[in-house]
Amino acid sequence: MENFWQVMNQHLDEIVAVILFGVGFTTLLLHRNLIKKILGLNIMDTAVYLFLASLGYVEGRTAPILTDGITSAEKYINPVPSGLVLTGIVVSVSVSALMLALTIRLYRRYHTLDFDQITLMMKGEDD
Amino acid sequence: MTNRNDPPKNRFVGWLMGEENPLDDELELIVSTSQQEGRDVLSLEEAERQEEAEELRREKLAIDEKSQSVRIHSWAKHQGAHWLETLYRIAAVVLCGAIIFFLMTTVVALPPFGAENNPYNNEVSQRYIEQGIPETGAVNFVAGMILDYRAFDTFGESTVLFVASCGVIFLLKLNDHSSGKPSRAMLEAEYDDRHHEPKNDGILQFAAKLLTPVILLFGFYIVLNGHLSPGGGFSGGAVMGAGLILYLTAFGFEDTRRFFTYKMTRWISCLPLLCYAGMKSYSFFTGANHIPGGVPLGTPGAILSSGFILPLNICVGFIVMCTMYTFYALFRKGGM
Amino acid sequence: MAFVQNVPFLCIMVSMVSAVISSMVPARIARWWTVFLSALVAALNVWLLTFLLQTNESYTYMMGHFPAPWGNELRVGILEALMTIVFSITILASALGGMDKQQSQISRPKQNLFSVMLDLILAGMISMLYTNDLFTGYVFIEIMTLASCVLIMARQNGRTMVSATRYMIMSLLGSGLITIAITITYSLTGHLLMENIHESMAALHASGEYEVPITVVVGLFFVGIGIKSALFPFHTWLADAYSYSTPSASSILSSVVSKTYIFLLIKILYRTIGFEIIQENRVLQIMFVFGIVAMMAGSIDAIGSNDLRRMCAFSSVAQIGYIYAGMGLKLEAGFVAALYHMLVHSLAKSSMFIAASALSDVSGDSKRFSDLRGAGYRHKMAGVCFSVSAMSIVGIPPLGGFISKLYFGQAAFAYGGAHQWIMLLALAVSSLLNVLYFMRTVITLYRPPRSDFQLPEHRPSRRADIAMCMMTAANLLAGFLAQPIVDLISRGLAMFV
Amino acid sequence: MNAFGMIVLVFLVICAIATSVSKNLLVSVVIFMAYSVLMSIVWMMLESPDLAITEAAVGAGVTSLLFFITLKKIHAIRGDEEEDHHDEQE
Repeated sequence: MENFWQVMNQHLDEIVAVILFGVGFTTLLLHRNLIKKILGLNIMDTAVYLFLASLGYVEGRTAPILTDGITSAEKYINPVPSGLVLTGIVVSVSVSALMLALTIRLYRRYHTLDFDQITLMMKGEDD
Repeated sequence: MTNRNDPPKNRFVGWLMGEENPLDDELELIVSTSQQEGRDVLSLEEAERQEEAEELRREKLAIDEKSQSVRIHSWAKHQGAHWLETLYRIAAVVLCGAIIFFLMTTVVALPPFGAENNPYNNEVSQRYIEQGIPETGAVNFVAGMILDYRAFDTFGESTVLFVASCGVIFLLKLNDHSSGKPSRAMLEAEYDDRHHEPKNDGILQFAAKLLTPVILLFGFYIVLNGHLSPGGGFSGGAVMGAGLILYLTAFGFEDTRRFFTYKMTRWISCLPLLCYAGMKSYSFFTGANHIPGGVPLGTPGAILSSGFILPLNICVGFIVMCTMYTFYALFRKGGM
Repeated sequence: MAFVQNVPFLCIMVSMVSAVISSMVPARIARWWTVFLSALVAALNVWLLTFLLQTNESYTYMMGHFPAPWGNELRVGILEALMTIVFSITILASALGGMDKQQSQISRPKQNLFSVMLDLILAGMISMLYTNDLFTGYVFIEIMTLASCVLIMARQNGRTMVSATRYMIMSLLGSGLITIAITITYSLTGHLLMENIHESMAALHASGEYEVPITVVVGLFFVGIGIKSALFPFHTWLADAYSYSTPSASSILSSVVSKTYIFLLIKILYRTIGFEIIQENRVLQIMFVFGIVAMMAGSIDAIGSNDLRRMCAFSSVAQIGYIYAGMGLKLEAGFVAALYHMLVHSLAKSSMFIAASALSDVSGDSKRFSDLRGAGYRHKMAGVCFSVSAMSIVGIPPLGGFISKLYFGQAAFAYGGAHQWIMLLALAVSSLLNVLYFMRTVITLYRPPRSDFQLPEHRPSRRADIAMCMMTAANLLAGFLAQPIVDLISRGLAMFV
Repeated sequence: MNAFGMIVLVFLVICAIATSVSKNLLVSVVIFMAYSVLMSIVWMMLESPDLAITEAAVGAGVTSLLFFITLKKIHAIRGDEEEDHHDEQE
């Protein structure tokens, strides 16, 4: 039990990130509603970014912006994950915009958001 | 071999010859002979009527067929493939469970959170921090890293935004008529927009009048100070975009159209991207060929410092602002 | 530094900039610019390849002023240059061959955006082939994914939009898994550049630390890229996407986009994680099994379809199975065979999709087999090109497909054990199934048409003819020059590490 | 990790699950917005102000706006006026 708490304490952010990833993944796979799928996708992405950002953190150091003129690596956290996550956030907003645009078009055509039903209706129509 | 069923070999040969169903031809033959008869015997008038009836019958047949297929599909959905869907759900849950399990075991085995001597706190991040100011001139090490050390990734990221905006235009932009008059779809969208969006809402307009300049200024501040403080082109651009969206929501397209036409937004998002590509091409080319870059870095901490980072941030800011505004306008009305 | 060494950088930047400019110019200029651009990229890379063959060593190219573990880098070798040449020729042929269709199927004001996407696919392809950095790979994967989604839905009817949505959902699952894999890799090694990761991984492997995370990383990369490149159980998005989009889109998707992803996977497995670690890893066994299953299942699905382009799509699934099965053999020979197969298949499939659209044009715009009878007579060129490509995929001797199957067999023999027999059996059965469905197609194409068939009005496309002929000639050439090409591939692979 | 951090993380998980299970789409999107804000707090605690500011502007701001306008377009948010009677047809 002690061991468990120790592990939990050491990896809390990562574990939360994995749980969030699971929630997002499940939403993306299981929900039929397209909007829900996109929300799940966003949750999944942010979970990965949380995981990535938690790698950069070092206990007791500050944000990677020059303060008091000290340029020692001992004082600041690792800036690499922050940069990667910045890129990731922009990718995920672009992806969700495109997906939402697709959703609007599909709704205009089929008047439903249920992706299974849309698939069925699509099979019913000719080219 | 009975007569009733085609012998399997024949059916195979038939399939090989490209026939989907060996019975197809026979059915068609019957239909065509009946048509032939009709044409031969009947007079012109009758033939016309016949044709009309034929047309009707065909339409009806088509509708029947369509509803038939829909019915088959719905049958498949409700009874036939019900277990298939259950199977899919179970498989999905199992897959998610497996992925979470594997990730958990992995995560627990990873180096501990927040420790100093983790493998990723190595010479890479050390140089970004210790050499960052002499090499890039940026006080914000993250900005220095993404816009100078690893600038190629960031250029890719701006391109992702560009692709997404092109994709949204592809999907949602309504076409003008070639004659210059708005098309029916556009008029409908305009009507829809007027009908559903707030119009002349006093509180909103007052708030927007007050807030929009502040928001835009704040966004521009974030962009300009990207190399000095947290933020940068992306966050500042998003803030500016949000300010524009607020203005658009309060005052409608009539007001924004005076400046933000479709052409204008395209230019504002493409030109900075080209500038970005130009600047980065210059620094990539000189870097790879070991030619000194020759961009003055300035005094660290001053606003006009850190070489290309400030103009790059401004470019990114404009790209992001325009992309966000384009997204919103296209989602709302399919045009500007 | 010789000027020719700048070629990869120039290609990437020029194609990105021309994508941006293409979005502002009239569609006609944008279309021809794409064709010219891909020809330019191919020519420049031929120049680069001759240079590399002379010096016989690979080099890295700094993107910026900072060396290896700090800045982004490109890495240039024989294999990358060869792949770029073949893929850019494929893009050239697809853009040229689908040009007329593009004009009729996409609404006029949006046609230049289609060319923008083609340029971006070209840029993403070059960057993914040449990159030496995992995260750059991820960013360009995303660019490729978004651009191919737009390509799929460019012809805006219900089916293409639904399949684009499905494609996006699947791809984004894949991207999520790939990002996690990159994150774990970064947390284990602290690097993002492939060579540095490889060094750290080798050290970790020697010390026996972090065995579980490394296996999970390999598995996540495999599943993520498997989803994106339509490996068998994840291929559900593929059939509709390939059969209803415009011909250039399906040709590029099947022959360039999925192959580029697989090349990135090879790069990750072979260079980033390291071949010696991969060889001891269980994941490759799973990859082998998936590949074998895909070989069978894709062929069976192809037999069951009554639609020409759908059949080609399922045939792609089977061929991707070949590639994964070859990689799963864990031998250098298997990787060589897989790479050669990638080249040959991309040449054959692109000409096949263009020919298929030409054939359905002369059959009243129908892709169904019952309407396609006699199409081979109505459009002789397309019939011949389709048949030659089909023969290449089936594996008729002088053509490329035969030789790649030969190499797969050789690799399996070299591996020995149960794998050998499974692979040989799978090759035999899958080839037999290939023969079945392609024979059906060819027979259908050359059967007299139905008695009531009337030749529909259509405008023959001279550009599509040229593109088809070009790709068929390239395919024949790849068969005749098999030995030199395979030599190049093995030299490139030796340079890879 | 202090107690405040733990609470925020727990709320993060709760918000994610609530987004997934809530029946009403509008409610889902609003909870998702809250989720983004919480995420930006987490990033602030992880000493990455760049990320926090970007997530607050992009995730909680613009993405949610796009969701809202989409919901409006697909008539999931109904105004108090009469039903719309003209559906856009392709």
